Amino acid sequence: MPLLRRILVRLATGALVMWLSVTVAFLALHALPGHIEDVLAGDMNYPGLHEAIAQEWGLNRSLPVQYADFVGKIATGDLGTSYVMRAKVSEVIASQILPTVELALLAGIIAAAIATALAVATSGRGEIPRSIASTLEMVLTSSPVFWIGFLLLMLFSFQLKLFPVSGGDGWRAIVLPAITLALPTSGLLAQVLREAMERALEQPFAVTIRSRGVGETAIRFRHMLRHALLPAMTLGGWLVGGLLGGAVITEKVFGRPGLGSLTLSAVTSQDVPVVLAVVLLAAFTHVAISTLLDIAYVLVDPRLRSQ
Amino acid sequence: MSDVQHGLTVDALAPTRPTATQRGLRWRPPLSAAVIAALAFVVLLCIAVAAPQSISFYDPLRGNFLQSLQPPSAAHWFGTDRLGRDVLSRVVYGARYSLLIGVSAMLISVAGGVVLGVFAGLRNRFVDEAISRVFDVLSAFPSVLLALLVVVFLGASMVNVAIAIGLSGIPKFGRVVRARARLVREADYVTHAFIYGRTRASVFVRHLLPNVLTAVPVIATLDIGTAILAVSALSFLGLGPQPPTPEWGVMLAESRDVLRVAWWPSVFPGLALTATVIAFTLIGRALQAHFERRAR
Amino acid sequence: MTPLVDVAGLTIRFPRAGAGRALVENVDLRVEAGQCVALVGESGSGKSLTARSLLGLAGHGAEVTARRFLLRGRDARTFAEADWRRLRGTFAGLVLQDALVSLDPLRTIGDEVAEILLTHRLAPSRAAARVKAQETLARVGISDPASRARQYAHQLSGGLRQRALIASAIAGDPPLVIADEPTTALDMTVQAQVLAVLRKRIAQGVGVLLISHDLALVSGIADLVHVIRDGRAVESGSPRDVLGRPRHAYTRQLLAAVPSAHSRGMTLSGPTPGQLMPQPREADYDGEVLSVRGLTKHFARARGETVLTALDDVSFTLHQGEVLGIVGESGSGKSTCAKIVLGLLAPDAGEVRFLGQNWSGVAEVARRARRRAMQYIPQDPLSSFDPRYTVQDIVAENLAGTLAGAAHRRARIAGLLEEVGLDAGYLSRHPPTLSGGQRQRVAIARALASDPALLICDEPVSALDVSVQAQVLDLLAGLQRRLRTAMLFISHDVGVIQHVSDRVLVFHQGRIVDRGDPVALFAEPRHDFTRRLVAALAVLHGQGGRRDGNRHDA
Amino acid sequence: MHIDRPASLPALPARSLSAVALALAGSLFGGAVQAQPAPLAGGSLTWGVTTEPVCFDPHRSSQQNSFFLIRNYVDSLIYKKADGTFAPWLATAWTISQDGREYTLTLRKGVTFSDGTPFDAAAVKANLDWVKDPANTANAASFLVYYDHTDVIDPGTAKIVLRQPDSTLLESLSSVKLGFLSPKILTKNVDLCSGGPGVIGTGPFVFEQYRRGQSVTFARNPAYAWPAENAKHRGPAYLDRVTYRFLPEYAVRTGALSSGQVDVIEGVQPTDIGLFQDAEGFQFLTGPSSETSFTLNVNYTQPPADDVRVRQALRDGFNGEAIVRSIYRGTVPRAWSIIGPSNAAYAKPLVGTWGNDIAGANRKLDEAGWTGRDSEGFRTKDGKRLTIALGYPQPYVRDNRDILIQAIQAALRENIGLDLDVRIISAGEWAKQTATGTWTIYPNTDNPSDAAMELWDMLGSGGFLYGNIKTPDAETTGLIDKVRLVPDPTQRQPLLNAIQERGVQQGFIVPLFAPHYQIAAKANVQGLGFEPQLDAPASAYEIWIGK
Repeated sequence: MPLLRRILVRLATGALVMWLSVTVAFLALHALPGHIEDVLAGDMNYPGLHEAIAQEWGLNRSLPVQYADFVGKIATGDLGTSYVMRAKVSEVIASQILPTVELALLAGIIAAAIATALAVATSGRGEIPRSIASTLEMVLTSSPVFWIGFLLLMLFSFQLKLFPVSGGDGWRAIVLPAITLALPTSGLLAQVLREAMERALEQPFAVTIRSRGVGETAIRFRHMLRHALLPAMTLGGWLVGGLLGGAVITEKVFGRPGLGSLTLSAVTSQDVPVVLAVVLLAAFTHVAISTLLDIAYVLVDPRLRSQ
Repeated sequence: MSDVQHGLTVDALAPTRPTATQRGLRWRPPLSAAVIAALAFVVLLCIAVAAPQSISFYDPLRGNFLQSLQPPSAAHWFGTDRLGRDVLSRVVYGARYSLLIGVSAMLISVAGGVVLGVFAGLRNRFVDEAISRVFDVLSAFPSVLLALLVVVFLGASMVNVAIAIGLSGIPKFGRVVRARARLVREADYVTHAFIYGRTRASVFVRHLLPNVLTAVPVIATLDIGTAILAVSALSFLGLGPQPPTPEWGVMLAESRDVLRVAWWPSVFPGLALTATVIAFTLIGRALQAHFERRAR
Repeated sequence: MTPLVDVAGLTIRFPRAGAGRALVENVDLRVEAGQCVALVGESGSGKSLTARSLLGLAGHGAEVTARRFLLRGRDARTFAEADWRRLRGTFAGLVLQDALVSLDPLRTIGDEVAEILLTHRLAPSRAAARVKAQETLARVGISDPASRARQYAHQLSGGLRQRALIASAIAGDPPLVIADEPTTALDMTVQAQVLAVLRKRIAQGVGVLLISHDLALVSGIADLVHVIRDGRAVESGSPRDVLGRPRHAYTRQLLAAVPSAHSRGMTLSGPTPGQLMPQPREADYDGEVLSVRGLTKHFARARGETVLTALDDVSFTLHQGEVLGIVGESGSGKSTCAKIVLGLLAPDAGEVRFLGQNWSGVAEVARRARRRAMQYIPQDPLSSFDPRYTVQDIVAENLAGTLAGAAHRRARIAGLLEEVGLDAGYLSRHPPTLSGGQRQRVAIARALASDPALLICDEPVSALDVSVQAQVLDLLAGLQRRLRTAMLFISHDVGVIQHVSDRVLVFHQGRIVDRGDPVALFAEPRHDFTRRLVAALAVLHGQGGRRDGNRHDA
Repeated sequence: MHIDRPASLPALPARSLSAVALALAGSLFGGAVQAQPAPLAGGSLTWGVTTEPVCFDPHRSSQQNSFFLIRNYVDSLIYKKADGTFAPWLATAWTISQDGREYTLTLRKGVTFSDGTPFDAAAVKANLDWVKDPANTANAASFLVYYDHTDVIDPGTAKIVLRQPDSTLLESLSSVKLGFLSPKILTKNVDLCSGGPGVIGTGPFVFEQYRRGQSVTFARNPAYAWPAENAKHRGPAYLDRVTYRFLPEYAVRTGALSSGQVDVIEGVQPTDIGLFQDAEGFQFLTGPSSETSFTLNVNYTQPPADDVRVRQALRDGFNGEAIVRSIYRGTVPRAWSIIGPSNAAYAKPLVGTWGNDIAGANRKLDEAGWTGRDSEGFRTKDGKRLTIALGYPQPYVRDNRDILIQAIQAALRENIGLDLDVRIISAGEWAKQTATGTWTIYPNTDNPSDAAMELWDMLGSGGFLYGNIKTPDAETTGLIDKVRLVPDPTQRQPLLNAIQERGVQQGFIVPLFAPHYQIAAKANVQGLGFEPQLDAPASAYEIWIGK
């Protein structure tokens, strides 16, 4: 079955990619200025302190040894302990991953909904709706995520007091951040969907379908949307990476907990195990998504099954 | 089977005036009003980069404490920020940083992307696989994390931000160039070139490379917008140029704390940023349409 | 019985696009049940637009006016979109040219056929619709409809796909079927089968409006023919009258332009068919230009199990000044043979000798010196031109370094363009802005630039309109005879092959099944495939013979 | 979005009972005091704080903003009052030996950890020994540089023995960093940094729950009866529960309080003070200035700042008064020394004696040879621009201090053509600079500790700034070493003044302003206060919610 073989190959390359990413991050972090134990010591300075810290975290061992130990542990699923927070990295990540995934997922759904509605409503329906839609999309994709965040905050939170300014709990706290993150993504997605739909509408089979008495909206939903899915999925893979990146910024704008703030502080305080865990997670997400996309492609387009 | 499927006999290739059914009403004048406006805005940006003092009235770095957080007025069209500095002057001087970093980041992405893309597209499977893995690794890092590592590694400065964003842009560029290279490689004018006594090398130089690179200026222009956005994001996270540099992202970051009492320190840099990105997107689209019309 | 379609003075215009000139002007059209009416004309003549306007599908921004526009007695001029929609699929079904792009590639054949039933609620449930769809597939002659319904368009053969497309149009049992070039994308033998399906529908009382560019094909099935030119019906009548006694000059010109065994040695285009220079008899051919011995080529399918035999022990020779025609259906190995002769593809076995020296077994470097002597004219010239090149660059590519001086080269190129009937003004133009015929002339000019001894033409005219095709064939014939170049002419169209070739090879599944004189070979076909080809021709052109008579008495 | 209303009916009886008792006690001791409204026990309070503690173990934590959270479950031996003297707490009395090397402490009876183990001399020894052991890399170990061991005389008495006299020990013992955790959890080397019910102290609250990135919650310790002597009430805390939510963004915190999501916030930025100060329904409190003022420490061994005239020009080249008032809108006082104005050890003679002498600064720079001017108006000397880098470590940037530095940067450029190259640097880069002594200007306040200890940290030969610099200023470091040996406060003050005066006079330090802790809260929140030694708000022990 070519599909199974294709997935196995994709997973194998995925493992390779994850290993490469972690190695690159490990080398980068250890090449940063200053020894890590000095950083961890911070403002304290009494004899024997730095050596003790180095000893505690095994930083005094040679790099290859540290690396081998680290990769060995990861293979068994042990992500080690955070230098700064002194907690098991897996726990730290687990506690912080939910808010970010929630935000990215909700933003993704909102973006998909807006994009589909925009595309179906305006594709191939004459010049005016088309130009309005493309202008709106362009403005959305061109504005910085955090600026949109500020504008929403100013309008809905400070002026209209509809939504709380921030915080991680309660459904109302996630509405503004999710919309902030969703808007630029929906602009991009809508552009791709609409152009793909318009190309499909110019194909001869569109005339055949119309000759069966099928209405304009039914044509778009029952036929054209599937055709628009292919280019949208290619973009989708890239967008998810964007959503994670965007989440970091949105979390900072709205003061929400999550992987964003965790990553920022981990890198700046050179908390190596946490940074490497985040890199691993990012690489894993990327690999998982590209594998899913591969499968989805074949499901959506039967012509790919024969190769 | 490669046997040529004898195709349509309806002379689809004849460019008789585009019948309404095929072309619909999408025939547009060559330069729409929006594109002209975009070009004008970019000219304005270039003036701001080259001679900012010509279109601003104050020193962007000198603060007057008595006039901190003044709303837009005749004296200060865009009002003043917390340190009493003129927001309009800072936006004008800011253009230089956003544009220079954005363009240099784009150039890095383009250079890396084109070189790797061409190799991946035109060389054997092994090279193609290896380079695709490089793209995977680069895109496995969310751009922010990649930028973080680069900036913390090299220190937060304009050059490093450009490198960070340039690196994260390479996979996107690389994949586009690779796809185009694989397309051109199969085209008849390349496979049949031997009929005219061309050597492999001259086919590469005369037909392959030029046709692959025709798309580059288009994607490059489109990418300037994305690069500028990425730069502002990094500055917002405090990893880009350092205060008091009047870079738009830094200005937005600084405006965050006073958002509640003063809207202007945040709205105007944001508008400048968005307008710049829109301008480059419009110009990129116009270039794309021009190339498509010629190549079709 | 009220006519299915009763239209008078039909005019269609697009006020907002272009000059607003009427694309269809003052056309009258009547179609009765059980009758087949044909609209014949070249591309851009407005025949498709006329047909589609009967379903209200003239397109966005079209302004359709008529003195009378009755569809089964109801006045369509007052129709709102909802009225049109109720009528589409129930009153009339539309069949387009190539099912590969006219059926939704992402949905199964069953879903496509069932869509009309579900849209107009002609079947109580989805299951019932599925069953009815499979019945319709069977009605158009598709065996094992249940499993076919689950397949996709790209998984079927050309003929089966087209039958499925027809099924999708007639699933709602519409009294009228509009077929726009239904068989153009098919091989001759398959075309005959598909026409048979339409004939059966007509026999069962369905009215058929057939749109085609091929007068001969139309005459085999139509009861009434309208010849359309630039949106106006220049001539109407029974096939016998229109073909036998064409009244309008344009009709005569169209008929004369159709290449066939009878038009051998004559020009096709121009007001009256003139005499071509005589071809030398076989006896006094001088040197042998090309000799092909035992060519064999296999292609391993992607998964490597089934090995496909593209060519199996093909041998033939070609002499200076001779035109060798190769005819066969798609997939018969014609183009593979051309690629191997051109040296773009290495054969698995066998040998090609060109101008007396080994050609296929040597490295490209060795061939380069003699490359100038063998040139190629492709079916789609546009894809063989570098998009960045002007006409001058394209022709110059084959000039190589012989002539010094830019002005000198420019003059030589202008001369070449002159020879193919294009004036110097075309030098600086870009191919996408030229017409199909003009592009093919540029390709010919490029090929002639190096005074080749052998010209290989792979389906050079199959993408062109009949009248343009005629001009290009005349041009090729004139040049070939004057320059005495050997020519290998490949086509799927028997008429074209009979017109141009001195000798004919019939390709079938990678082998030469028949060879000989272009006229005698098809008069008494020896191999059963050739026999089937001739039979198909007869079916297509209405029990044969009908066309012989008209040539001489014009 | 709701405020946790006090528990419903069932708790009423208990509440009214203790209310009556307290009212009685209040009137008994309050005496002539006008009728203070009797505190109401019960209910829970929500704080909005700026920083999420990285570590909840008092011995290990080095984050100043996390100390007042830890104070809820950790008590100390003595309590440092505003006037610099010490009130008894877990130690009812203490005597210092003649040679200043032995501190004998008599411990309070009946004090137990929340896991039931008694608090006694053995517990004191266990905690101090654990901190001293370098293997535990405890941050508080820097207080016990000269600590040798502790003798358990009897369960109620402990004697701390030092290797040499250390006048800073008393304040160190009052710090939360040398607070006490149950010996049981100290033995098993469980990691207490990530908080949770496992962290057991003697404090008025018990650690209930920690949700990382969100909040931490403490529940009332019903058995608590041993507050510091100067506490306003004796019994357990009034509040049933206190929650601290982590809201790092200014706008977010201000929005949370004004929309009622939280009851109290700390870290109010100057532009938002107007929303709460004398605003209906809200209150605004300002605490004492922190132990050390926000100061630019100038590395006098790194050129061009190795020339005293350049340092003095830097010190006098801007109008500190105007800049601090403009940025902080008059909510914080200008600082004249590195030690905070509210700190008893503040060198009062320094007040008003230096700064804002632009003409003098320009004269000094001309004398130092920086006479040239480049295109952007900066001074140059034989082609090199007068640039002094200022590396502000990213983790310590807060409280709009980076905005203040930018203002000074602009003023120095305009007034005396000095290029203050301000860069936010990473923790890694800062560690490298201190390790190699190549730092140039370090702006910060220090963790709260004894004044001598502060000076030791900032200017002392062993401190973290000059520890790795081979040739520190002998006169300054000599004075600092001497002051640490003198336990008697009256003898120490002249020495402390001399060090501070020399630091400012030589331009080693350029004090800017004395940060004051600001709290904004709803009007009905009573009992808010500050703990001087913490440089932060007090624990939630005294807080109660009015009607």
